Amino acid sequence: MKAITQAPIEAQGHQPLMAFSLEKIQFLDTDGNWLCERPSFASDQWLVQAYKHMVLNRVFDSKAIALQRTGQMGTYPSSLGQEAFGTAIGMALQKDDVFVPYYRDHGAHLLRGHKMSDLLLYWGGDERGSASGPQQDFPICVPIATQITHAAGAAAALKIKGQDQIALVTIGDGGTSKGDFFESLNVAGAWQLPLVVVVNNNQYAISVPREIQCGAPTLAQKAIGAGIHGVQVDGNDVVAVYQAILEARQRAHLHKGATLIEAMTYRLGDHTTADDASRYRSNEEVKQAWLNEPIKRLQTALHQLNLWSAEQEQAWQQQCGEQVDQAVQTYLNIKPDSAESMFDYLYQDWPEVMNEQLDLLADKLARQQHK
Amino acid sequence: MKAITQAPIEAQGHQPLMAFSLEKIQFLDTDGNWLCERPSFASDQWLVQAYKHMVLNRVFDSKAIALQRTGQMGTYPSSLGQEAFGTAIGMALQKDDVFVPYYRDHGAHLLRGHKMSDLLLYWGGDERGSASGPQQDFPICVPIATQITHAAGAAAALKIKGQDQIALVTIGDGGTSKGDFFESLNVAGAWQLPLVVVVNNNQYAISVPREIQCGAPTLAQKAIGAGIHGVQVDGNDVVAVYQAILEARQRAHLHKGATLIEAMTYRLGDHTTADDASRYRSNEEVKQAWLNEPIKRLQTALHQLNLWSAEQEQAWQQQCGEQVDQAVQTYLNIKPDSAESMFDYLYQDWPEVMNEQLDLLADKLARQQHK
Amino acid sequence: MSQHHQQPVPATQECTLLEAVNLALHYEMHHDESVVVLGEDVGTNGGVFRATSGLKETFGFKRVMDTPLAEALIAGLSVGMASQGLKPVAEIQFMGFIFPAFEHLFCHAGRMRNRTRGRMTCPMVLRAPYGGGIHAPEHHSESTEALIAHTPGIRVVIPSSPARAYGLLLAAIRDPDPVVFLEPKRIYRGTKLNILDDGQALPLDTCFTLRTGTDVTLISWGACIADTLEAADALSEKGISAEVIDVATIKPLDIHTMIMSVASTGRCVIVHEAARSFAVGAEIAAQISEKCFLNLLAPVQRVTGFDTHMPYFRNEQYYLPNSKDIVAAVDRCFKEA
Amino acid sequence: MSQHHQQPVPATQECTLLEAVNLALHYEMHHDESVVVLGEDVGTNGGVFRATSGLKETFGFKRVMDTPLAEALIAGLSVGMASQGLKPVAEIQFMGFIFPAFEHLFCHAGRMRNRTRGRMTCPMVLRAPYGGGIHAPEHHSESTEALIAHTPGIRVVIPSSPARAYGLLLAAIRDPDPVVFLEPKRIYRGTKLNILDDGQALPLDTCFTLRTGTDVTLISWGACIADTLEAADALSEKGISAEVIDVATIKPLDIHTMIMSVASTGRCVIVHEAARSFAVGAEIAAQISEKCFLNLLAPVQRVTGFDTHMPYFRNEQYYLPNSKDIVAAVDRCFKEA
Ligand SMILES: Cc1ncc(C[n+]2csc(CCOP(=O)(O)OP(=O)(O)O)c2C)c(N)n1
Ligand SMILES: Cc1ncc(C[n+]2csc(CCOP(=O)(O)OP(=O)(O)O)c2C)c(N)n1
Ligand SMILES: [Mg+2]
Ligand SMILES: [Mg+2]
Repeated sequence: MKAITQAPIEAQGHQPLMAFSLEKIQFLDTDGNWLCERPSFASDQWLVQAYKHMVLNRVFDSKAIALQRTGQMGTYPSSLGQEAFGTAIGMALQKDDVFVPYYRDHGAHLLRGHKMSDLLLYWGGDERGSASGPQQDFPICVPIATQITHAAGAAAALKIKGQDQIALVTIGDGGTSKGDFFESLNVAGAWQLPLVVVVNNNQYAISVPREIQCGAPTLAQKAIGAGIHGVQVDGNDVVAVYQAILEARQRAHLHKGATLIEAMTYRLGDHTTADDASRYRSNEEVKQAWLNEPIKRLQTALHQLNLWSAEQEQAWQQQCGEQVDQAVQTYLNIKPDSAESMFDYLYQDWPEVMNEQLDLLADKLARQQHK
Repeated sequence: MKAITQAPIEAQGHQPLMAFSLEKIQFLDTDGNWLCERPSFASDQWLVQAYKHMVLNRVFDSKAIALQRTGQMGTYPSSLGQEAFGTAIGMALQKDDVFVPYYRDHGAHLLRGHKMSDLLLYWGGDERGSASGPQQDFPICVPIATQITHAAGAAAALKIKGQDQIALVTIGDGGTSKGDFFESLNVAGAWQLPLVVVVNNNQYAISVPREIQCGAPTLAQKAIGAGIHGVQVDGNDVVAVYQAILEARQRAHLHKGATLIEAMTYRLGDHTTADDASRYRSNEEVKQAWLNEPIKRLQTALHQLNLWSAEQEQAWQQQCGEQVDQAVQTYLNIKPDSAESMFDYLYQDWPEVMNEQLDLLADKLARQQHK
Repeated sequence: MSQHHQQPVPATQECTLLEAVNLALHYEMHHDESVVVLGEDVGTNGGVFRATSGLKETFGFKRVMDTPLAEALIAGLSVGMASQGLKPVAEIQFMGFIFPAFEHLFCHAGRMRNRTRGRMTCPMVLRAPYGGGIHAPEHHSESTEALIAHTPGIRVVIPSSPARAYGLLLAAIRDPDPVVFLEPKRIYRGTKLNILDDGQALPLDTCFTLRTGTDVTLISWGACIADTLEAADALSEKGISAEVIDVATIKPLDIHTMIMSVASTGRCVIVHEAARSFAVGAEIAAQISEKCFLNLLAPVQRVTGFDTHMPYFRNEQYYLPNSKDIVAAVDRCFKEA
Repeated sequence: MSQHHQQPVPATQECTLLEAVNLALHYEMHHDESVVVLGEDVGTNGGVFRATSGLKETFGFKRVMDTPLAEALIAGLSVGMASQGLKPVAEIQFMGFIFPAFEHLFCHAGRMRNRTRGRMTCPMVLRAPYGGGIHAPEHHSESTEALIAHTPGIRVVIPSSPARAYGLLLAAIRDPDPVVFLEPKRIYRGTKLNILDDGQALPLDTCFTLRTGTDVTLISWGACIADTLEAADALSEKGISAEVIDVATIKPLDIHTMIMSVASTGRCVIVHEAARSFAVGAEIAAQISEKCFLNLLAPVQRVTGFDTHMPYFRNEQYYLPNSKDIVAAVDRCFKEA
């Protein structure tokens, strides 16, 4: 090659043009010590509430996995180790905000008022699991990253209608590689949308490690190209994630537009119950990650503040277990929906011209009944 | 809204994380003065060659528009005012590089060895216009931004095969909003691909001005989120664009991966012959932009270096006119391809099972012939 | 353009199909504040064909939004807006560029109501000029309506006259479910016809019988309706009486009207410009063959584009069906009978 | 897994369909250096179904590439690689996630040869597990083969047995044009059958007649072949002799084999699990109705999924065609005859 034998090209004609910087937010270190002053929102009561919800989230999670393992539920994506992420989001959202979740947001979902039994129903293969929850919130989104353009659309609607809420969307680290992610950040910047994007960077997209998704050192810096604000937070620090969302909300209100928050977490479990993470990562790595997990850290902080005792822990664990068991009972008692329900919500007004389909289904059912 | 009545959130718990910077490359100012030392590649001969090609490009362009206006060719996207961009690319590419163009790259195309008459043939609605040119180069790409993933694939192929060339792809400012753009930059960063992306930021995507495409102050900064190198250049300065590509090639060779070059240009003409730019921008703006255009600037520089005279200009203009006229004649003499040619290149091996299609076509032709 | 909406008495206007689209958009944006328009170049430029001309001036940039260049985004934004009580009418500049929007159409627009058991709906319209025959560059001549028609939960509508463009577009915008509205650009600027700008919508699942006849049923939609009517003229000179049906609402498909017609004529020719195989014509042919089994005097014929790409425009006439092709197909029906 | 390729004598292996896919990939990567594999989780993880298991270990990460999570990218990279002399075999993790790849399939993969008059070609394979019935979450059960079949310049291939998976995948990789290769995941881990790992490819435009019969022709592909064979058994107990055809190569379509069969049996039932309307079954029904017009004793019947989304898995059995449905359709053929 010609160019190689040439002397190295000098960087001539260059002038500085722009400079950018990124920050990271963290309050609690991995040992539960405060790295800086406790922010005003993080009252004693707030900290205990956050802690209790994170524990509930984890208890729910392990029960859901058990249900799947015993054939009582379908494939399930555990949120083990990512409880601070979901809890902070659920607590930071206001009633009228639009929440646009992905599939690993059980913690946030529960705080949005979804019935626990409905979450199980959804993962049990029943559409009715998505019928509850706030009217404006989106259902669980499976096609990666598509939810973020919906969130941008919802944010645009809020802006068009002159409403003051935000649209908050979650997405995985893998999801940040897909075009929708970028197109949405980009329009959020161009249109100054009240959009908050929170990335659950749990280091893996199924088996694909974070560094194969992207060559950049952080995902937060993807905000720069879209002209929106980006920030990284310790995603295992529930106080930090909450603080980042508060700041993002304020930015939206001041019409400074959207924010990308990269929350650093780790997926302690398998990708889903259909996955076997030991194929692609070492036990050693997972063991290290356990040292960072969010619940222990907050528990230590609570202990140090004298806000939480071993007795409270035991009582709360038991209460969570009971609440989850009750939800499981409710779930298991829900009969499957009718076969015809597959048509009930296809169009609002049933097109008469489609009646043949109903006849075909009726015939099929008749055959299935007469074994 | 609750949050609004709260006191402003303080930015607590923040630590600095990363810093980034961007540069701009420029050698010649708008008046043709050197802003810094003339780089070594820009010999007298090189400058004259660049100038001559830019003029040829412009003569070709105005002839193509005339052909369309007189019903002898189809819709055509003029490269008026963007001649430095195409010329620098064409000159910087080496024979075995993979060039992946978009539709406004006439200047570069001509330097890649495409026959001028074939370019006209393409815009005249004949597939044979894309049959010539280097084997590895891509044909003109119409679906915006799709070409960039092909270029990433071609770059990956070069790397897999252990070859030292680069893949160079062009794209418009509008194209930088589409998912493919970002997905390709992202994989180029993750895989350290020998890819050079050159954006022709001509300030408009049809009627949509640059600031509606993206809220960021530069497009070059879109490199940051992908972890690749980004730089802005004065796209009306042929020396600067060439320099940026040389540096990008070197970066690719040193396995530091891909480069995004944002070339600042202005589309002096309509988007295509089907467009009327006066609907969406002022004459005043266009008049201002003419002060920046690339040919006059280089001409002045050549005059100052005593490399170009009024006589040379006249002779060259005439020579260009003749060359273009000859190409037009060649083009106009090419008979349309056969109707059957629509099937000739559908599959390499014609599937016998599709013979009915040939029969149907034969019948149709018989009917069209017997009027 | 909008002043006339202030008037109490609806005005009659001479319109091309393109102007009828524009008129319907003006009407509905005027009467329903939740209607918003978005897409590439739909604002200041009024769309590359001018379908959205005047909207931004009348309704402001908050309701008429130029988007960044990204079709997946346009579709996804629309889903998001529709979920929050707006009625987005999005434009895809040419149907050849609709593919990036497909994931949102198939995975979300068509499913949101079903997925949430009615909690969240998706009342959006995706408009796109479609079809060939205007000597445009590659990718500007696609007619891939079959792909969308196969998608559950979505309606597909194609007008073939100014009045149907007006009435069907109003219906599409008002429909509580997603509608893909394809505008045959070959006849965008065809004959001007009188339209009463009274906001009257047309039904979204009913074929239009444009001409009654007794010997053969010609079924088509979009720009091919013009060729089909021309063929019907030619046939009538030959003494063959052709019924002409404009399908118009491709999905859901009003097969009953077509079956009734073929049951009485006994012969059927389907005309479309999309590639022949796996297209909308196949579904119609399959259903008519099945349901008119005892009435058919000859096999159902299809007159279509070929199973290849629309050739670049110098040769596009070899690809597009024309009235001669239709007459020849009818002749085959009579020969084989 | 790869050592046996060193052996001169081809080994016979007991394989599931999934293992046959894996075997063919090993074989071809071993014999053709230009074959590369890319997709989400295809490397270290060997694919979520393990179809690419062992490839990275054997052929290295340069030829077995985990991509970032972006299907448009996977398709576009493949087009780019194919243009430069590689033969990419890309995986889309589930067919429900193929939509972002569609622009590259329709606008580029299928057109590159035609567009450049043969200068640049696109010998790529896009593999995807497809179809329902494995109790998977939403979007994991799609069978939208019709959309791809309508796309000019692309081949669509669907195996229904280990041997056909092996032979057809080899053919797909060797074919100089783009092939979408859909693997019916419901039967991925079905019966193990013997395969001779001899690198022998099967033709890419020929149906397979799995069973000959005289009274009715049953036409299907993919996982429904199992139900169809089951129905044929049930029919034979009733004294009805059914011919069973596995279409296998959906595009281009070997309609001749099907016509020959129906011409002799006089009855035809087409079985697929995709939504009924505008699907592959419509094209086959249309062509058979046309070309067997005088031979048909009864209207062609279709046994299909419904024009709605695959219900979540608790109710998926109400959507999927089964052998009883097929037998009932055959019964209708005899009643109406
Ligand atoms: C468009 C699309 N492609 C592929 C998949 C299959 N898939 C499901 S989850 C997943 C990985 C997602 O990783 P990430 O975004 O990091 O989220 P996480 O699951 O780690 O929380 C993939 C590839 C999908 N659901 N959608
Ligand atoms: C996917 C896609 N969407 C829309 C179009 C229609 N279109 C053609 S050119 C163009 C604008 C492109 O602008 P830009 O990328 O800035 O390039 P320029 O034409 O200004 O050089 C549009 C929207 C297209 N060709 N492809
Ligand atoms: Mg992840
Ligand atoms: Mg531009």
